[in-house]
Amino acid sequence: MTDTPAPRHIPDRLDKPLSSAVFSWEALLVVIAVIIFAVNSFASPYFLDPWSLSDLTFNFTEKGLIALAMALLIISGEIDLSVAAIVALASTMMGMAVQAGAGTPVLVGIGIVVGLGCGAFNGLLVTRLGLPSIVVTIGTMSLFRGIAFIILGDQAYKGYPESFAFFGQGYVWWVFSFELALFLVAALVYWFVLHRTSFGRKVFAIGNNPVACQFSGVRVGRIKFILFCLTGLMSGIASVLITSRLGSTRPSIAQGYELEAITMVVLGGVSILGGAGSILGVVLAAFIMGLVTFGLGLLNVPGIVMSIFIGLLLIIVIALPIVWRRLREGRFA
Amino acid sequence: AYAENVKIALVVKSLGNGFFDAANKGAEEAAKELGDVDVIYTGPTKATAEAQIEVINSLIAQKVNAIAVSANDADALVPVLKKAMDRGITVISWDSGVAKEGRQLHLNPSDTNLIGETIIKLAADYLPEGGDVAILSASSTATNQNAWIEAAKKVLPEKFPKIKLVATVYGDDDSAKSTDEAKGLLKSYPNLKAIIAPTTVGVVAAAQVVTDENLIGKVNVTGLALPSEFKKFIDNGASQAVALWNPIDLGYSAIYLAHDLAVKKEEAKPGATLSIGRVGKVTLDDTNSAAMAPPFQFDKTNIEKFSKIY
Amino acid sequence: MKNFLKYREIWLLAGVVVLIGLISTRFPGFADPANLRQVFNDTSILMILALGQMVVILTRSIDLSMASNLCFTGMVVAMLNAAHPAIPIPVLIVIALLVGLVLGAINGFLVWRLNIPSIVVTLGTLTIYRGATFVVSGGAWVNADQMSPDFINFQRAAFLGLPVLSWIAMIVIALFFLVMTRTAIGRSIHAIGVNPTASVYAGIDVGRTKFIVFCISGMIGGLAGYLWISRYVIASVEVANGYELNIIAACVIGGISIAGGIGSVGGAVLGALFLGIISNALPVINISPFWQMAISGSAIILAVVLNARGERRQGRIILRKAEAA
Amino acid sequence: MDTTAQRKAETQQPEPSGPAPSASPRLTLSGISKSFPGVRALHNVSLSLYPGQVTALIGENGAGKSTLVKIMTGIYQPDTGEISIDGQVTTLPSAHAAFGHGITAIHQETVLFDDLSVAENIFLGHAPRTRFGTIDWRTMRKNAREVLETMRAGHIDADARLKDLGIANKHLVAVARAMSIDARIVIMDEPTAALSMKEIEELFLLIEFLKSEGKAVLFISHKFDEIYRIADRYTVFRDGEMVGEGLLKDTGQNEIVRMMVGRNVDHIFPHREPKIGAPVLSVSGLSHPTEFDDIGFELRKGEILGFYGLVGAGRSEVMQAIAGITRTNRGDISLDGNTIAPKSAADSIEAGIVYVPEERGKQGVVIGLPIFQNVSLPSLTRTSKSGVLRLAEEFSLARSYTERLDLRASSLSQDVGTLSGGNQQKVVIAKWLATTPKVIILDEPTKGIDIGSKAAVHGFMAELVAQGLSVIMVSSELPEILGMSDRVVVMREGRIAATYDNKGLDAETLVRTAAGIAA
Ligand SMILES: Nc1ncnc2c1ncn2[C@@H]1O[C@H](COP(=O)(O)OP(=O)(O)OP(=O)(O)O)[C@@H](O)[C@H]1O
Ligand SMILES: Nc1ncnc2c1ncn2[C@@H]1O[C@H](COP(=O)(O)OP(=O)(O)OP(=O)(O)O)[C@@H](O)[C@H]1O
Ligand SMILES: [Mg+2]
Ligand SMILES: [Mg+2]
Repeated sequence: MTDTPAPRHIPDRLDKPLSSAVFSWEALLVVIAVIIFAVNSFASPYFLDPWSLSDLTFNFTEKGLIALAMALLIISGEIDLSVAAIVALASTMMGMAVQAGAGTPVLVGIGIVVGLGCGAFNGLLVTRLGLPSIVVTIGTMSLFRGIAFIILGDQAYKGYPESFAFFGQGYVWWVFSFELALFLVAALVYWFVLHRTSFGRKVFAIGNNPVACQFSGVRVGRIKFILFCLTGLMSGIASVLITSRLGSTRPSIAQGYELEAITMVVLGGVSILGGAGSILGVVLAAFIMGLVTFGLGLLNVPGIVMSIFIGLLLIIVIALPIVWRRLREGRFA
Repeated sequence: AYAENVKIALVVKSLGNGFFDAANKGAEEAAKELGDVDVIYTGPTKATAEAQIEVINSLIAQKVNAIAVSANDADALVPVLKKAMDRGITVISWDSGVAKEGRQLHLNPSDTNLIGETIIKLAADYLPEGGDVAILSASSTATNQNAWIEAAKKVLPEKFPKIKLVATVYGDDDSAKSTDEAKGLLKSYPNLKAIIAPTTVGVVAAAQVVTDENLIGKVNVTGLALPSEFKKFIDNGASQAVALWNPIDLGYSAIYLAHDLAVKKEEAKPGATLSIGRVGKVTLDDTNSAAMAPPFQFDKTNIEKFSKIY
Repeated sequence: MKNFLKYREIWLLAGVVVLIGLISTRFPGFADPANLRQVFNDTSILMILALGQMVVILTRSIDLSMASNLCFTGMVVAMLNAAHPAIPIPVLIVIALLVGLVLGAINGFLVWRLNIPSIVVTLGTLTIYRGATFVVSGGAWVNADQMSPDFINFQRAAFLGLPVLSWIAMIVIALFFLVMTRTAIGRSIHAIGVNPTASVYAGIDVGRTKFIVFCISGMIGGLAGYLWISRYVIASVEVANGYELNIIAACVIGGISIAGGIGSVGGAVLGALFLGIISNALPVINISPFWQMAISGSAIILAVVLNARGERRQGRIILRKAEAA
Repeated sequence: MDTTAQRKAETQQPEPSGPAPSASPRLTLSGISKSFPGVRALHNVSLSLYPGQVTALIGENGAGKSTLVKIMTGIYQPDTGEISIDGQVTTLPSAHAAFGHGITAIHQETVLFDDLSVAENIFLGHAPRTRFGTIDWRTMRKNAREVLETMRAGHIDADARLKDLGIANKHLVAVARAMSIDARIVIMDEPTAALSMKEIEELFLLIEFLKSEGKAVLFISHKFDEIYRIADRYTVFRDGEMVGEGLLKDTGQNEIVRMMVGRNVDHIFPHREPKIGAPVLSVSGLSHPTEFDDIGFELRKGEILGFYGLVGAGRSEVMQAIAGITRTNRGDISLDGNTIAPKSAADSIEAGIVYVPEERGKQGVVIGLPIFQNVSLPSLTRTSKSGVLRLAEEFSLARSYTERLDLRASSLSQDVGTLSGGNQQKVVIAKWLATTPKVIILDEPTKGIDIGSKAAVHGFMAELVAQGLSVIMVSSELPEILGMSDRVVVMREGRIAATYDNKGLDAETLVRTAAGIAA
């Protein structure tokens, strides 16, 4: 009595109209970057100079390194506000090691290990005790930097070895700095991990529905813990670079970096609610922020006015696709 | 013509501070006097070394001829300033100094030891009997404040044996935190006779706290303050006197010296005596630093007049 | 079970009392009524701000721009006062409320109409509003000398033995209490945090309610702007820089769940008081200022851990129900 | 299906009560269309609701039923079409507007406020006010108690927090809310899916009550016995279009099914010749401090073991414990004779036990990810090579399982969030089947699934056990339990009440055991 119908065929994917690629987030960012680049070259005769362009990258490489890991963390639905404080603490520890006579390899090791340790501490609090990460890291942000203050007080550490200067000041080839090279390599690695591995897939899945992931046999806690460790690790690396670039350590180092790194991530199209985003977007956003700040710097625009531009850029870039879609649907209220 | 002018950047710790705005006045004055100078008045909005480095990087890219910087951090700026010097830019520091390797010369507003002594003396002058005093400083990382406090501590035992320094606290140049700290001082040390604040934000906060707690006449607030920002508290008696050097002269001298070094009119080396237009002459010590005039004292008799100038 | 929320506040209150007790062992005068009154007055602005932030957090949003709003509005009223000392203070306060309202409404509009997550919107306006302060003031400070005596002394005037500032804080607390427990909008704010989807189905306009909470936090930011500037008698671009995190920390310590839906006026007030006491007490008990940051950081972490304990779901308890039946 | 007939006989009523169908409709929808990006959910459909009558809305998964409900409650706006109430053309721009017209709905997914009290859940948005315009808490609690009383749900404490209530009671609160606003039109979107028989009975009494009060009721369900019992009229949707309407008493079930599916489906449970082998999974003395106690049973190779009980009996908790999601404090689980102690779902999946959860939205699908990524999520180790993804493998895995379950989707790259409730459930089942387990635990596998797909799921289950898998099926549907299981475990209040062989087992025994009433 029951007719058995042939199973319906479901295609892998529908042919997407070209417009969806043209209007993708990354395309929007590329357009913006090109426009800013053009405006900069037009507005300042000093902009189109290899050394200027090289100096420009220093405005974002360190924050960008942190932003790469932060992007994964935010995609998984968590956030880390303590990254700048981790930079400060790691730098302080490196400073202490210098006083004890440590050499460059040891210093780098200490920076990385301290970063990793702080990240693990955040990760433990969040995954073991099930606390909301935004609150935990507001706490550890004070705690980590507070420890740096307790250790250093009103002192500064200096006297870093000559060879240590390479990380923040050295060049790999011609105008290509070590920082830029490291940032690009790290971006490649993070791109691969996020978009091409099952680990990355799980990060996206967790950001969308952690409970269903747990039921699906994804070790949610472990992955989040790893992401916090990675963020700590990248902060540790950034700390090595900044400390090397400044050649000294004070507890107030890297103040406000957390918000800039998060701005980069969000500008890069990562959903702050988790579950969506791409590394390419974050890298483009890092370049855009560097272009904006450096370009305005060449015109001697005060930093605070630059920050207005960044803030506007953030809101406009996020609002643009929404407004555009509504206009097309003709239902803009 | 544009291309021939000497471009000198006056880099300050943070924009918006009245002290630096006054220094800029002096800088413009020097530029006019020298004729061939363009002054770029710039700096970060937040007084951090990182922000200042970004500013300096963009100045290097603009190929300025000279940079005159008041540093947020004596050491952190060294690498970037070295880079500037490598690219042929003249670098001097003024007001708040940079470590020796990072600049050609440093122009102290006044002699560090002298400032240290002055801030104590300002309190001691009104405390013939002696008594407890406390220092409310800016941020714990501020180079110049720390140097002055060190100097002050050194002169205390010999020159002011009756003055007892009971505490040093930091208000981070943040009015709210400075207020909290000042209140804390008054609570913890009921016998406190004076608060010394060698920073304009701190000194205003402390004076307001003393006014609010009805302690005028009991606790004297003193330190370093811009007359225009502090007049009110000299008038109401919360403070007897404060001191400061002339920021206009300081800005003037910084531009003047930077110009002379940039056009190779002068050379900075230990022992050299350099002339600074209307301000006079300074002599470099063996760290290539020079000190300008002693701090100038403001009290009821002259504050009215100076508050109109800076 | 109904008393659960009150329960948390009692614990918090106990925490505050213990804290005062501990401080008193090192500084005997601390628990004096006169001193406590002063602590309350010193914490007033933070309490007001925490209440404004609370309504936002309750709806699962966050307002990172409050401190920048405070800075901008404070600068505007200070400049107005410097230029026109004749404007009466109540008028200035109304202006401050309105300016704050406009800034809050901008946040609210972006959240409501464009559906941008509030953390992104306010991360943007955090820098924009502070930058705007620089633009309107040209970077110059407004200092004590430029402010009229009324401007400075209004909040300091004593009324029935308490400074006006304390009274303002108490009025704001009372207003929030009324709104949150006795009005439909208050319950809607709560409901949105508990379950936004259900709120839509229940006929609550979630977007508009979020707009309203941002307007509220904006007005609070504006009010605090005037209070802050007249209290610390300096208006600059750096005013209350980074203070947004203190405000959020006060809410967190007060047991307001960052995930929305859980929290009360009493909690926010006590949370602010807790932080206020710490920053008030550290200088007087001779703890090096360098310890302050680490201590308040640890307090925040401890508070979340304890709050999370209290919130942990107890499951359905099938067995016990079966026995009871 | 003797139980259905039995119950029908008991409550048989001479004629649908209320006014004659010729009475003017209270609500009329005409020419309604609604599209989502890439999907046409509704096309030119019409529907009328009459006072004092229950209209059943029938259709396959994804036919557009819930979408229509959302249009009627002001949550979605139709692209075209007209809504008229009492003959007056109107629009429903917001949920609030629908409220104003006395339209209220119990939605497919329960949408209430866990952290608010029962009274507040009932009155949120229309709380009684005092003279000063502030909320009158006392009157609110009093009214809440009254509403609950009239519904014969007086056992629910108006001051309790909703999260402390069981699922069935939550549903009653949702109904109370509908009652409290003096609704004239009540919509119920699959209200019985989460209820067990006892609560369904109560719900039906309530619907009768609503009818007698002259309310117009829209009732959505996939269960024909319910529809025939409670509804007067029907409207059938297929693929977003209206294909028929009329009086139920004039129309047979087969006819409706034909309208709905476009072909004949007679749901007979698949005929199986069970080849039961040695025990695969054995559980003994499994206990949880608060949820269940001393659970012991054996599952044998090639067996379907049914778990029956009233909703809230703790079956889900037991299964989640076996799957490593909930912690236990005592007891042993052994698989193929080896004791295992899974600490997470990952452990149990590795060991070969998978649990297909009941709450599809929360525990099942990952909304935001496309269908194929949902299906491959628990099997990523197989579809990737040393951690590197291989998309082709993922697509073919997803295709082979979803097509078998007759999933209706435009492509495998579609976000699962845009699927209808029933189709999401198919993705959930596909996802766990794809892990090729030894033991599969299905928790309410056909909840919310239409009649055609149900047959597909049941057929698949039969095939799996024929291949030597073992299945535990938790279900609150008696026909399903009786039709599919080889043996049946009955749970009551956190404990095993009895275990039966399904040979000549009758429904009444099961119901009595589950409710704790001696035979
Ligand atoms: N928000 C949405 N975005 C895109 N498509 C949607 C959305 N909501 C529903 N749809 C699509 O609209 C169609 C109708 O869905 P609807 O939920 O109304 O079905 P239903 O009849 O209630 O099915 P079920 O019996 O499974 O609950 C489906 O094809 C579904 O995929
Ligand atoms: N009041 C509640 N609070 C939180 N979760 C609940 C509540 N009631 C039920 N659940 C959850 O909903 C699911 C279904 O529970 P239910 O009441 O149906 O009991 P059950 O006997 O375990 O399951 P079944 O429906 O299979 O009989 C379970 O996962 C349970 O954890
Ligand atoms: Mg549906
Ligand atoms: Mg269940």
